[in-house]
Amino acid sequence: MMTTQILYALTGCVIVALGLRGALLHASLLQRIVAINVMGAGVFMLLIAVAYRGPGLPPDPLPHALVLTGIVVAVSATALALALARRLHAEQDDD
Amino acid sequence: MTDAMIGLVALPLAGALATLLLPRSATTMAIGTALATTIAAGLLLFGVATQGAMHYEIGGWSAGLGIALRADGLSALLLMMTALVALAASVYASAYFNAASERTRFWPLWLLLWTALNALLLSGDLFNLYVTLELLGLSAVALASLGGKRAAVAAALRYLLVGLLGSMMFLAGVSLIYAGYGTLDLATLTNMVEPGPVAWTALSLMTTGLLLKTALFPLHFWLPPAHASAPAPVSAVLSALVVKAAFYLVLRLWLGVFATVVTPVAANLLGLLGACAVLWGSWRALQAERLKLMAAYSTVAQLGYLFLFFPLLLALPTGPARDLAAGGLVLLALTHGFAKAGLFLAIGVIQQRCGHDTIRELDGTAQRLPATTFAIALAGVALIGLPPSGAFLGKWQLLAGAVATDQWVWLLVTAIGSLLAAAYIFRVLGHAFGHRPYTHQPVTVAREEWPALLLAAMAALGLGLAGAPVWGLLEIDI
Amino acid sequence: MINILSSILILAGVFFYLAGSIGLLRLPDLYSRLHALTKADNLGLGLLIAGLALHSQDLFTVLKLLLIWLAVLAASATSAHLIARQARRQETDS
Amino acid sequence: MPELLSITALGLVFALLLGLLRVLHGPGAGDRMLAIQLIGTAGVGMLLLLSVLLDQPALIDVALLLALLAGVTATAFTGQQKTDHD
Amino acid sequence: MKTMTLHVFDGLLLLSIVALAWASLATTDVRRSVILFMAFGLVLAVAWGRLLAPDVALAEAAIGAGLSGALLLAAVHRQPRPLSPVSSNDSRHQGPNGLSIVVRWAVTLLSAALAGTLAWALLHAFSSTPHNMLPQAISGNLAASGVSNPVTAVLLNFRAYDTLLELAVLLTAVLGIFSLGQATPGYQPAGPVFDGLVHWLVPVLILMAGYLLWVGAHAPGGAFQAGAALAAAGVVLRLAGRSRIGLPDGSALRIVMAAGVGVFLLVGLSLLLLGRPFLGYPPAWAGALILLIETAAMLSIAATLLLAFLGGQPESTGVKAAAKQQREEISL
Repeated sequence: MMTTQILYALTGCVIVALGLRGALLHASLLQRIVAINVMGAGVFMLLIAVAYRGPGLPPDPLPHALVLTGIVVAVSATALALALARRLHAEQDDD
Repeated sequence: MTDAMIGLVALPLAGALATLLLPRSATTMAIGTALATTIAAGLLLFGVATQGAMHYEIGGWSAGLGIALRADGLSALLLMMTALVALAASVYASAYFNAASERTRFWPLWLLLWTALNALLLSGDLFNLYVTLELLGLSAVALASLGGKRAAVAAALRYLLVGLLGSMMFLAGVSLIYAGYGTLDLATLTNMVEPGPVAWTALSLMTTGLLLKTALFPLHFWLPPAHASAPAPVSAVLSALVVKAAFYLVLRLWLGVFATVVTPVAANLLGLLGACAVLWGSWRALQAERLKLMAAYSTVAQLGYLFLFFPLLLALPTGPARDLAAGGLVLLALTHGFAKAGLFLAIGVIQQRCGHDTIRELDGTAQRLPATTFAIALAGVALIGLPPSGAFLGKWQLLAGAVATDQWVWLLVTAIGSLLAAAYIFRVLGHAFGHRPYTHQPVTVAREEWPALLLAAMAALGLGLAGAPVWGLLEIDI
Repeated sequence: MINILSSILILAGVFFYLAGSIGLLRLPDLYSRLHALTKADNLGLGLLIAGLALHSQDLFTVLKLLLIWLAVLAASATSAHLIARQARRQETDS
Repeated sequence: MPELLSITALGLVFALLLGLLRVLHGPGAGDRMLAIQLIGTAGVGMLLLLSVLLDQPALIDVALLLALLAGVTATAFTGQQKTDHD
Repeated sequence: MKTMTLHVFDGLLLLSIVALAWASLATTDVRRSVILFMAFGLVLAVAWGRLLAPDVALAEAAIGAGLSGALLLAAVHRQPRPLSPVSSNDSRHQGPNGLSIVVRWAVTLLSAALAGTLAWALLHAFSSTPHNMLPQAISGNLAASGVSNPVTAVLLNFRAYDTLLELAVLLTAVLGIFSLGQATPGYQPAGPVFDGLVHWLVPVLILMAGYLLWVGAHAPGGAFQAGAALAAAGVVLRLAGRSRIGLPDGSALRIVMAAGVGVFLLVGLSLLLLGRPFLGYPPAWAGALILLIETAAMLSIAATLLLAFLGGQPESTGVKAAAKQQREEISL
């Protein structure tokens, strides 16, 4: 039975959609950044669900490694985006 | 010769670290790195030309378990263009940034961008492509924001968010591929992929992500402000190379890995978007008040031409006619790369020497900056697609393909787009040659003006007169 | 014997968790919720950890479990203090 | 024993969901932080249970890291940033 | 019984995950959104543990729930009014987010269609997967990789090139942040209660980092989780209002930033000179080389994440002196 895998994979799809919707609709920069992170988490959930092969069986390590890389890349991008937002904010204040 | 592939990634990366650690001699080291990387690109091109496509298994692990680098005619040509454009822009940048603090910030990011471009063009692994896309996106954004002005920061932030959205789409597609096929290696996938929900959905997701990054109409909205507000050498590389890297991936996926999956309807859709991009981009370029904005909209249009080839290539049967069209596409992409980089560098010179880049107030520029004006004219020849530029040959193949496959509408689009391009280029030249009593002596500043001139000449003359080898190189692959 | 003891501890732990979360939902104001929760969930986790520690044969694991409990205790004490302080500050502000 | 542990895990998820209601409901930031704290301790508890249930001793390390970072996040909520003029 | 209960557990866990994701994006209050996002990361860490991915759970606990949250919260604190590129006037006429209802529905439908298509394709992929040979290849080559944790083997040996480029991504981000300006001003000194926490939390986090780095070779853990734990120690010091948070100054800082990519590249290229493939460790040295690379990577990652939290280039004494000198020149 791979109910677990399917359950988590489908939830991943839902989270991707929620993140995408938020990223497209939100006016606030900070929330757009959060939304993109949520979307990333959904994709990571897909990957980890793909790696899962049932209770008691060792999971496929490759997607785990990919997600680890993805998490670090995502936090780098978030940090840069926040720095840009802060600078933009400071420039607005100067106007 | 395969070591040249490692060199193309390792040299700029090492250069980035060196310029970070030794900021005092950063410019010297950066130029040295640029030269060395260009030599590596030349060696790779020579190797591919003489020995055919090559690949390199990193760490000695077979592709699939590990990551393989691959180079064929297409990637070697694009790597060479990247090297020449980046070298010219590096020389220009060494004169462009006045303050030492600006230079120390610029060089490491610049070389990281170059690393990303080379790594992307060489990568043979889907997830590795995602990492290179992110490296490319972040370094491009960081460079685009270097101006520090509000407009530049706002445009860079939007560029970043759009790019991230694109990367996430791409990654979702990659996950799906791994779920369905259990591998990320492009060469292995090429033999496994078959039409079906997995391949269709994955290709749509990855393509959408890449179209966002390559700014195909109507996903182009972020490009003009980002490219128009970045420092000139950065704009040159963004417009000439960075968007083209994403285009290269679309090409690879559609005509290579997923060739058996792509349907004519999908290809026509890409062609249609391309046509809209040509018309809309050219029209907006004609209306632009600033030179840089004009050049940015022109990029939107020129990328549109590249997508016009998709329905043709899919309709043409495998054979010499299709090879000719594919060569035309590559030649058009190369020409645009050189021409647009040259144009942006020339605009940078004007901006710095005249203090502005408003098209209406350019009168007298031709007297004051003759070499730069000449560079703009040459780049314009290539952007319009006049002979003897490489774009002329490329568009000729586009037209030939359209006639051969009875797809006349693309012919009309190309004609209108070229007329509009002629209009926006001559509008600029008309102002530049406009007479105005000018007291200043004509100036030529070698380090600032030569890079633009050489790039534009490469586009307008070099690729047109020596375009034949392009087809020779691509044949190895097809 | 140990099994039964650990089962009782674990079940008691969950009971406190649930009691704390119900308190968090039902109690009327921030301060009472604060007091109810910090007591309940610290106790819940403590009992749970005690139950699991009885099972473990490995001393290192037991030490880690203990460290987890201490960390949560300290974090919740600190955050309770900070939350209360901030709430007080906001009250005086308004 | 596995039955007991899995039922216990269920109990913790319930606690988490109740905490979630408080997070959604608020009303103040303090309430939300408090609820997050509950979610954090419930998460730590679940990880410990799962580590035995799924025979994954490494999940204890995850729980430890989560517990240590609970202190960081609690302080991040309330940290008083200096203004640019200080 | 056990599987049944676990299915219910999965269902409720996923329900809370979706609810948190939805809630954090449904609100227009930025601060609430960030707090909910942190809770989302926290529950995700449990989900990763449930799916037998403890390596990812560690990273999620440290980065997803911890550092990203701290980063975002710091940004919220800095923000007295909505951080929006759109001026607030033109949004008044249109809906809460400045978009018409039609657009909102269109986007919602688009996202739902995306989720549906993705789910449809995934179900196909699950039902028709030809047997995936890669896990066997990984476990078959594990002995030659120098480590026994398969995830570390993939990250630092089989796909080491990805990790090299990933470190370059981190470096790029922090260089980009530097070019945008100086670090934020920092925090007020902590009160006695918080100070007490700092006293023992910081050393424990540093110990934890060392433990994770060491254990990564044969159990879940590794440079990224360790680096994040180390960075968290610095974040705590920063939040407590300390001026010294363990970051070096000037050129030493640049060396630490570059160390991860630098050592990695140096090892890869030295192997090339020794006649081996790029990044092809000889099996006998692989364990030691991986530990060397991971140590450098951990330091770089910790420094980078901490610098990201500072939000700019820290004012080193040299910079301060230069700035002061500049001011004096201007005033003259």
